[in-house]
This record gives sequence, structure tokens and C-alpha cells, in this order.
Amino acid sequence: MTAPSKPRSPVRRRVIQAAAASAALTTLGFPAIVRAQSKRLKVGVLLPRSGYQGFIGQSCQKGADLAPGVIKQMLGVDVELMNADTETNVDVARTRAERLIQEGANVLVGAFDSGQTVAIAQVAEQRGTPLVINIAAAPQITEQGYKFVFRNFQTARDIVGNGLRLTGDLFHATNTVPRTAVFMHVNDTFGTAVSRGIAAAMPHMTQLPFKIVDTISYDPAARDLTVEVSKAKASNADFLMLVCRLNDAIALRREMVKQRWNPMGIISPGSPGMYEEQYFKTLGKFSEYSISNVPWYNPRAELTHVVEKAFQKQNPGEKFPFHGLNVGFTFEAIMIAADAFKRAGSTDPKTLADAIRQTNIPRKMMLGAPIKFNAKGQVEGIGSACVQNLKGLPTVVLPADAATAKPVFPAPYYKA
Amino acid sequence: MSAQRRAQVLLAILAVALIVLPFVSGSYVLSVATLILFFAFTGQAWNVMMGFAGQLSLGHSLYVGLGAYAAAGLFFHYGIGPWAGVWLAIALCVVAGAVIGFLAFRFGISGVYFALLTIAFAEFTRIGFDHITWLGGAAGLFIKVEQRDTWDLLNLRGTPKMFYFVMLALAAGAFAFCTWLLRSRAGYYWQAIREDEDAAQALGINTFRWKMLAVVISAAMTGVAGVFYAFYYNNLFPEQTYHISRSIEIILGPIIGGLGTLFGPILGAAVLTILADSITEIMAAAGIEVPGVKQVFYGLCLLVVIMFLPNGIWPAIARRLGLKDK
Amino acid sequence: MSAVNGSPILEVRELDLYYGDAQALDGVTLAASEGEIVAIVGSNGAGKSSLIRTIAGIETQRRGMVRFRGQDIGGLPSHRVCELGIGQVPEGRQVFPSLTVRENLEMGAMLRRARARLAQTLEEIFELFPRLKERERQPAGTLSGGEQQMLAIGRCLMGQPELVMFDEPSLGLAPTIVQEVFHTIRRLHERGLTIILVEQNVAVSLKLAQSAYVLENGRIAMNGTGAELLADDRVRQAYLGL
Amino acid sequence: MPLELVVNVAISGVLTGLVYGLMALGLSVIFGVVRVVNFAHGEMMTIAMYAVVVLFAALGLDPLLLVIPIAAAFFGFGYVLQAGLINPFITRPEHSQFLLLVAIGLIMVNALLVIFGPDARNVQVDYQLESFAIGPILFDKVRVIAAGAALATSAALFAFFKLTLTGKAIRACADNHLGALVVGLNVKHLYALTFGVGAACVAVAGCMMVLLVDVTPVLGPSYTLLAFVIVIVGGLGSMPGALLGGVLIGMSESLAGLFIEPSAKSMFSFGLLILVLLFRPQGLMGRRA
Repeated sequence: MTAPSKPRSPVRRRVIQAAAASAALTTLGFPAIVRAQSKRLKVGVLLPRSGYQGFIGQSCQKGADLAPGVIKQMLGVDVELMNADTETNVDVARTRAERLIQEGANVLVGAFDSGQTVAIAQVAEQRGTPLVINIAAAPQITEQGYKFVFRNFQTARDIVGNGLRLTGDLFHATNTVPRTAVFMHVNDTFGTAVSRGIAAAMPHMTQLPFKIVDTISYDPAARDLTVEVSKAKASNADFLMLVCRLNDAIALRREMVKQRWNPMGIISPGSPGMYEEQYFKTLGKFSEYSISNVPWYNPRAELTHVVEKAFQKQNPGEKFPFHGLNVGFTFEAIMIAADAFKRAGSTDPKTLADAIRQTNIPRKMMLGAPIKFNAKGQVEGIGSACVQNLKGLPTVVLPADAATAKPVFPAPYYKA
Repeated sequence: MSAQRRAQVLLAILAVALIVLPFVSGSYVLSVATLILFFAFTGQAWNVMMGFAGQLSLGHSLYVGLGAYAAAGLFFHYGIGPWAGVWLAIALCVVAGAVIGFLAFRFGISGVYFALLTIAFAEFTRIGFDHITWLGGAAGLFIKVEQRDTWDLLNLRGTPKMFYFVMLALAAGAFAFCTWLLRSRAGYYWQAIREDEDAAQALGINTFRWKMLAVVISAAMTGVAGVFYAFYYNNLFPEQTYHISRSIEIILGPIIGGLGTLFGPILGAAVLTILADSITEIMAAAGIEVPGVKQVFYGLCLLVVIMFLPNGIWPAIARRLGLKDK
Repeated sequence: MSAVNGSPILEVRELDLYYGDAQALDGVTLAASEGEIVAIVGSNGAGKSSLIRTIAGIETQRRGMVRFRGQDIGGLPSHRVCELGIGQVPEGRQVFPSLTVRENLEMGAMLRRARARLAQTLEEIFELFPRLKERERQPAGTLSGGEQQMLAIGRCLMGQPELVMFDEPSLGLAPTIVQEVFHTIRRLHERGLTIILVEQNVAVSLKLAQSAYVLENGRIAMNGTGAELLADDRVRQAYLGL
Repeated sequence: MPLELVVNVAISGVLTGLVYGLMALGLSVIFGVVRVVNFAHGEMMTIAMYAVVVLFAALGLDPLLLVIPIAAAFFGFGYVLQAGLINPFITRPEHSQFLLLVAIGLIMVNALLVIFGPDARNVQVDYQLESFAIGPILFDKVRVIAAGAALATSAALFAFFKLTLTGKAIRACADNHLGALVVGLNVKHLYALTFGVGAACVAVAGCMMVLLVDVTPVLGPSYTLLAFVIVIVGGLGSMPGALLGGVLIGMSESLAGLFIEPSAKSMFSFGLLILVLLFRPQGLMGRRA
């Protein structure tokens, strides 16, 4: 079974199933499904595929959909996906997680957003079912003392540390010495966490040549970013440091063009937005040269090629680099579960959790050290890349051993 | 059997069913049931203001948020448990409700304008809380999660079963409280105000005072729900807690169930939550995996109910059962 | 039933009207012949306005029939009723306060039967009520009560009605203006319009009317010619205070 | 703070405010006459934006040319919506109307999600990112066009309501419902026309807005809220009020963003709303009911 998200059962059977499901709901007390020793790992995938985060949830889902096939090939393990849509809503995330576990999910994977992830983490913890977080950066999640919650993603702190270091590397590699930066960040969960990280880290980053001359936080729901850009432009900073989401990144870039503000470049020390497909599609040539220092896949890794091939087969016409981050971390989360299952030889949740804790996967897709969990269930040493938009695609330009192109800084539109 | 007797019997059956439920149901049903009880409680609280006294609030997420942040803040910073925090939550919500009520009623704001005023206050607070770093700001406030296997009622830490029973107790308490309210002098005055405010005023009822009372009681009750919310989910984001969609979730139950009735909010919460989950289940079983289809069906169901049962489901059922719809 | 000759232009039979559970009209039957003035008298809350609103299609009866020129109009929406030639000068005048006098009058002529002659009728109305001409561009809300009453009448006439229902046209007006209103009604009658007149000023209206009905608690208690009722002791006692 | 910056920000606030005002205009017209608060207003605008995206992709026509057909289609859509679905609710209490439109909005948002998926869509025209300068002051071309469209639409509406018999009849309905029935106006038809006109305004706003922001299915609710703030501040039911409200909100957001804290700028809109509700509940240019 490769893509259970699109079952091809005959219509009649579906109707019977539907009737059965509704009948089951009216009778209380689902019989607990016996967790027998199984040859197949049931992975409950919880992602926000509708609601505000729908577009990222659906991007992550692509990584889940290709996982069973690749993993079967790689590890010889059967993985069955059980998909659930959290609707970008914590209540739904929680009840869907309960439902998946009750239906026999051996391990949960999800859920992109920190709030929903915490809601799911609690269910996982209470039910003693391991949760492997694909993406969620709030540091608190692995500070709660959970025993069944694992995260193969950088915390906001790591993202910032890596992002700032790469910024320094970038200046070094391009022989540039910008003196000032204006820092703009979106004032949501993620943006605030990252901006705090930056405030804490900057004083220690003595190797960085620049000072932050102005910090501008903006509302994620802002419809109009004219003032923000006017203010940033007025700061006369050498470059723009930006922590954003997709829609506001587009709005900001547009506004920069309209206001004819051409700094040396736009560098994100770690946020989504500028490497996403929509950014390119919408902005065309103005999307070029934007830089995001983010956790990224290693374009040279062998596993990346395997996953990319599976991705292209399932999503012909889509470009892998736009989904690579979401697909990669979601795939790796499922891979971690499958690997543990293979070693444990059991779907018993406790055994599975113990096996996950013993994970050591050097042959991975995303940048950084082998996947190993620390005592808190956090993977350390996940790498970031300096990803620059070049010729219509997000391209790794740093670190050198993963790079496929040379960084361009200052951007050519810059006029000193 | 008299109508009252029948009502008592039905109520007793329901009570027994709810108490037995966690011992026979799976965890999924339990989590759905907890959610239903939560919305039954908040719906009951909202109903005091709208259903009893006729004041349309579309900003009840304000009180959920204030209550949640008050208790969570105390717990997070000082380790003070929710049983102390709940009083702070109530106090804050009473003050907030009193301020809004005072301003609105003194300046003669009613109807749509009052509803929009409540939205404005909730939104104002949402953005404000994004900037209160002491409470985590937009990055969120996370309560440390501990003690998963034992019941610690004092700190509201424990198993899902505990949360279920706490919520059940709250919902039952709210039901009893509202029953009493409706039969008290306040209940009659509210009804008079709801039917015809000018006439009530002419009869010598101090409409300002009684409307204020309704707002304050409703706010305080909702604040208590907020405390539960904080400790059940353990993380708070202004974007989620104060969001207008949460206010809408709160009011759907009582309107669908039957405005101004005691049982309506409970029934409405149950119907809507089960409806939402059933659609998910049915669609999953039918192999339809298109995000958004569920909400379209949900919206259509709402549409049908509001069109054909303008007074809600409960009055229709109550008549059939031979009960009075209160 | 009616003392005046001519075919009935309006027939109301066995009309019942309810507001929720409260009955407002109970088996009301009446008729108006072409060109006559029919007075309807009764105390407050007797159902006079309800009767007019039901004939006009603003309320829908539960039972009974309304027939205009032989056509059943019970249950037709108000704009269709107006289109057939039934006009109304409602209680409280109900002008459009923020529209100018001229615009108010134009609204009266939105009916298909009247729209083509709008400009012409407008001139006629201004001739009939020169005061309205003077105030042509003023919002109707700024007019005095008497002027508003003229406007309401003028607006009604803009629709080229064949039957006009007046609901308390003298209510709240100064005596001299009341005179003027009745004078107008008489002139309209002379022009051949059929008129249904609901008035608290019972003496005047019975004097004007060819036939009259007394409405009590939603029921027709009495009917006859205006002169007959005016001479009736019960009417004199109950409504004329004699 | 350089004066140049302040002037630039203020001008963009006015321009943006006019676009907001255009969007709120439809809401105001509908409420002013039908007395129903259209809680699916932003969602309707989102649909118009998608219509532009689809037609632009299919025909390659400039959104400015698409204004007319889309507005016409929306007029029909609004008419049918009012005559078919909303009309029975006119005499119902407010919460009932609210729920009806919330349900309609929910269906709209998610139907769009099903049809178009969650990704943001947009149109790209060559003048989209252009601006022109007068001295040190920069004007965003699209905003100037959109503000012009806002003024033109308002002028057209003004003419419609002041000069045509139908427009006057709609005002008459708003003025005195009973009076309208008495003179034989077809109120149900006029209400539906009004909703159609309101929807057409929304469509025009959507055509402009799609040049300024990308459209996603979930865009609607926040614009509904914005439209409310604007019409309450300006005066529910008042057309000049909607424009004034839009400009005030646009300005207050701009200046608050400049002088205080950008991320808190919408707080000032809601603050302004609260103040207006308290001290002039009928809105700055509204009439007391």
C-alpha cells in the first residue's frame, strides 16, 4: 500500500464503510483495537491541510504520501499511513490524535504548527504513543519533560544561531562588510520566538560586522505593509534582515519595489516565506537573490535523490525545491518511526519509543549531523543552509560542501 | 407522567449516562465528550447574556482568553494553582464585562452595534496580548506539563478522565445555576427586558442594572471555562484564544440548540461537535480526502437548521417529548 | 347592502386576521360601490387599520376574501394590489423623511399604471397643493404635519388610484388643516374616486359618507348609510358623545 | 523623523483607506437599506478576486477591464442571494441573521479551498509594481488607480441613488418601510436589487484588491471585520461615511504604524471603533435610527 490517502475501493464498499463509521459513532465505546505484533507500522499523520495553514499542511502531506514507498524500498518495512486533517484548529488536532490512536496508530507524526503540535503531544504522552514532530520550532515543546515526544527539527534558538552564523559566512564568502541592518519580523508565534532568539544571540556574535539599527515588528494579519517598509527604508540600513511568513514576505517585497528601496539584500536568519513557490510565482524577477538561512535538505545526499524521484513521480509538474523542506522533514519523521520499528521488531509503543530514543541515522536527507535524540527527545546538530533564490529556484549556496551555486551579495539591483 | 416528572427522569438518565461514559468509552469518545461539555458550558454562559437577557455578544472569546491567561500566568510565574487563579480569572472577567456593559448600556448601544462593540473589545485585546511579553506575547504561553497518571485536582493536572469529570462538574454546575437563575427574580426581569426593553423600563425595572448583571455573570462563567481551557491545552496563543472564530464556536451551540433554553446549549454543543466529527468519519470512510469539503457540509447543515428550525433544535424536540422547552 | 347604486368595486367577505394568536378581524364583510365614500368608524383597536392593511396586501388574512372589480386580490403582495388601482393614505402619513417632496411624489408613481404619466400627474398635484410646489426640493422630514398629510395624499394620487383608503387623515392636525383635508377628500370624491375613510372624527365622516360601517372588536357591529348611522342612538352615544 | 517619510506614509494611508472604503461601501449600502449585516462580506470579495484570477488566466484581460463583467455577475449573484436565501431572515432577530451569514461565509471559504486549493493566487500585470514620484513623494500606481476606482464607484452610486427612480425607490425603502409598501414599491425586489448593488461594489473592490494582495480562500473573514470597523466608524448606511471611515482607518493604521508600533497598528482601528461607538454610535456621518 503506497498511498492510502487515495484508496481505490469500489464505491459500494465506501458507502458501506461510511455507514458503518456513522453507526460506530452512535454506539459508545469503540472496542480498543488490539495492538498485536504486526508486520506493518501504522503511522498517524496529523497536518493542517485546511484552514489558515492549509497550504503548508498540504505541502508536508506530499512528503508523507511518498514515504511508504521509499521506506519499503529502503528499509523493507511496511508503513501504513493514517491521515488526519487538523483544520488548523487545536481542538480538532486533539480529537483527531485521539481518534488515530484509537484506530490503532502506532506512532504519530505532525503537525507543523506549535500550538497544534503541543495539543497532539499531550495526547501522545497520555496515551503512551510516540509522536515524531516533523516541523514545529517552539523551544518549549521539548522542555515539558515528555517521554513520548520526539522532534527532528531545529528549535527557534538553533534556527537563529545557525542563521546568524551563515549570515557571517555569507559576508565572508562574498567579501562584503555591511555595517547596518534593519530587522523586520512578523509578530506571530514563530516570528516572536525567532526575534527573541536574535536579541539574545546578537551580542555574542562578535564576528558579525553589522549592527541592527531598527527593529520593526508587524502584524501577521496586516493587509498592508506600506508603513513598515517606509520605516525600514528610512533607516537607511545596508541590508534587510527579515523573519517572515509567505504572504507578508510577498507583500513586503512588492512594497520595496514600489517604494524603490534597494538594499544590499534581504536575508532571513531562519524563516519560511522567501524560498516558497508562491514567492517566485508572484514576484517573478523580484524574487531573485533573496536569501533564507533555513534548515534544508542536502541536495547532494543520496537519500535526497531517492526522495526527489519519488516526489516527481507522485507530483509530476511540481518543483521539488519548493517542497523540499516540508517534504524532507515529514519524510524523515516517518523514516525515524519506521527505522525504530525495524529495530524494535514490534509496534508496542513503549518499545517503539525506546527504539526511537536509540535512533542513529547517518544516511539522512536533511543537512546536519546524524539523527540522534538527546534525553529531551530533541535532535541536535540539524544543519541549516544558506538558500538563495537564483534563476527561479531556491539554491543552496552555503555551506560550501552542500552548495550547488555561488552566493550573490550584494544583489545586482543594489546601487550604492 | 407530568411534563416536569418526565423532564426529571430524562435528566437523571442523562446524568447517569454521562457519569458512566468514561468507563465504557474509548479515549477518542472521551476527548470529544470533553469538548462537547466545554462548549455546553461556554454556551450556557453565553446564553445567560443573549438567551436570557437578549444582549448579543460576539466577543466571548475575550472572557475565555482573560480567564485562561489569568490562571495560566499565575501558575506559570508563581506556581499558584488554578483554584486560586480561577478567582482572579472571575474578577478580571467581571471587571471586563462590567466595563463593556457599562459603556454600552450607558451610551445606549444595542443590537448590532453592541455585538460589534464586543467584537472590537475582543480584537483589541487579542492584539494587545500579542505585545504582553510577560504572558508570552505572540510566541505563546506554555504551561509545564507534569503528573500525567495521577489526579491532582488542586493543580488541575491529570488524566483525560479527570479533565472530563472536571468539565462535567462545571457543565452540570452551570446547568443548575442557570436553572436557578431563570427561576429567580433576575430570570423574570431578563425575560421582560428581552421581550420589550422599553416596556420593562416602564414597569419600573431598572434595566441597566439587570442587563449589567447578565453581562457580568456571563463573563465570569466564561472566564472559568477559560481556566479549564488553559490547563487542558497547556498552551495559549492570543491568536487562538481571542480569535473571533472562537467566539463564533461558543455561540453556535446555544443558537442551534435553542436560544434562551436551559437544555439548548448542551444539545447544540453535542449536535455540532458530533456532526463535525461524523462528517470527518464518513468522509474518511468514503475515501474523500479533499480538505474543505467537511466544512462545506458543516456550513450546509448549519444553514438548514437555521432556516428550518429558527428557534433551535431543542424546542422542537421538547414539544415532541411533551416537555416544556425551558 | 349599500344604499348607493352602482356595482361594488370592492368586496370584502368573512375576513379573519390574526397577529400571532391574537385575532384582529373576525368575519368582516363590507362592500364599496364605484364612486362612493364608505366610512368605517370604531374605537381605538377595533381593527380599522388592520382592515385597511389587509385590503392593501400588507397583512395576509387567515380566512375570507377580498375582491376588487371582481378579481380576488386576497393574498396578493401590496405592490400588486397598488398596481390594480387601490391607493392608500396611511395612518401617520408615512412619508419618506429624507427624500425631497418631489422625490416622495415620484415614489407614488413608480407603478406601471402611473409611470408614463408621471410628469403630467406631478403638475396636477402641484396645482392641487401649491404648498408642495413651494417645498419641492425640501426633504419631507422638514415639513409640518399638515404639509406632510398633503404630501401623503399627493403621493397616493400619483399612482392614479381608482380607490383610495384614508386611515385617520385628520389625526394630530390643527383644525384649519383638518378642514382642508376634508375639503380635499370631497374634491376627490367629486372627481369620481371611490373612497374608504377611516376617521376618528365620526360626525364629519358620517356626514360625508354614502355608506358606513361600525367596527367593534374586529367585527362589523352595524352598517347603513351615513345618514342612518348618524341618526342611530347607539352610534350617537358611543361615538358622538351625545 | 523626516517630514518626507511622514508625508509619504500619510498619502499611502489615504490611498489605501479609499480602497478599504470601496470595499466597505457595499456593506454599508446593504445594511443601510436591508438592515441585514452581511457577515459574509469579505468572503464575497474573495470570490470576486478569484473570479479575476480565473478570467485573467483564461482570457488574459486586464483586471481593470474585468471590473464590468464581474461586477455585473456579482450583481446577479447578490440579487439571487438576497431574494432566495436572506429575504426570509429579514424579520428574524439579529443572531439568526448573523448565523445564516456565518454559515454562508463558511461555505464560501471552504468551497474556494476545495476548488482552488490553499495556495495564494494572483494576477500579474506590468504596471503592478510601478510607482511614480512627484518630488520626494512616491505614489504607488495601483493604489492610485484603486483609489480612483473607489471615488468613481462612489460617484456612480451617488448618481444612482440620487438621480434614478429605482435608486430613489431604494432610498425610500430604507427611509420608511411601511411607506414603501403603501405606495406600492416592490420592497422584496428592491432589497434584492440593493444586495445586488452592494455585491457589485464588493466585486469592484475585489478587482482592485487583487492587484494589491494575493488571494487565498481564508482571506475573507479578516476583510469582513475590517469592513465592519470602517462602516461603523463612518456610519452604517452612509456612503460618504464608508469612504471617510476607510480613509480614517487607513490613516490611523499608517500613522500608528509609523509613530508607535507597526504590529499593534490594527489595535488603533479597533480603539477608534470603540471610541466612535461610545461617543457617536451612529458613526461619524450616520443618522440616528
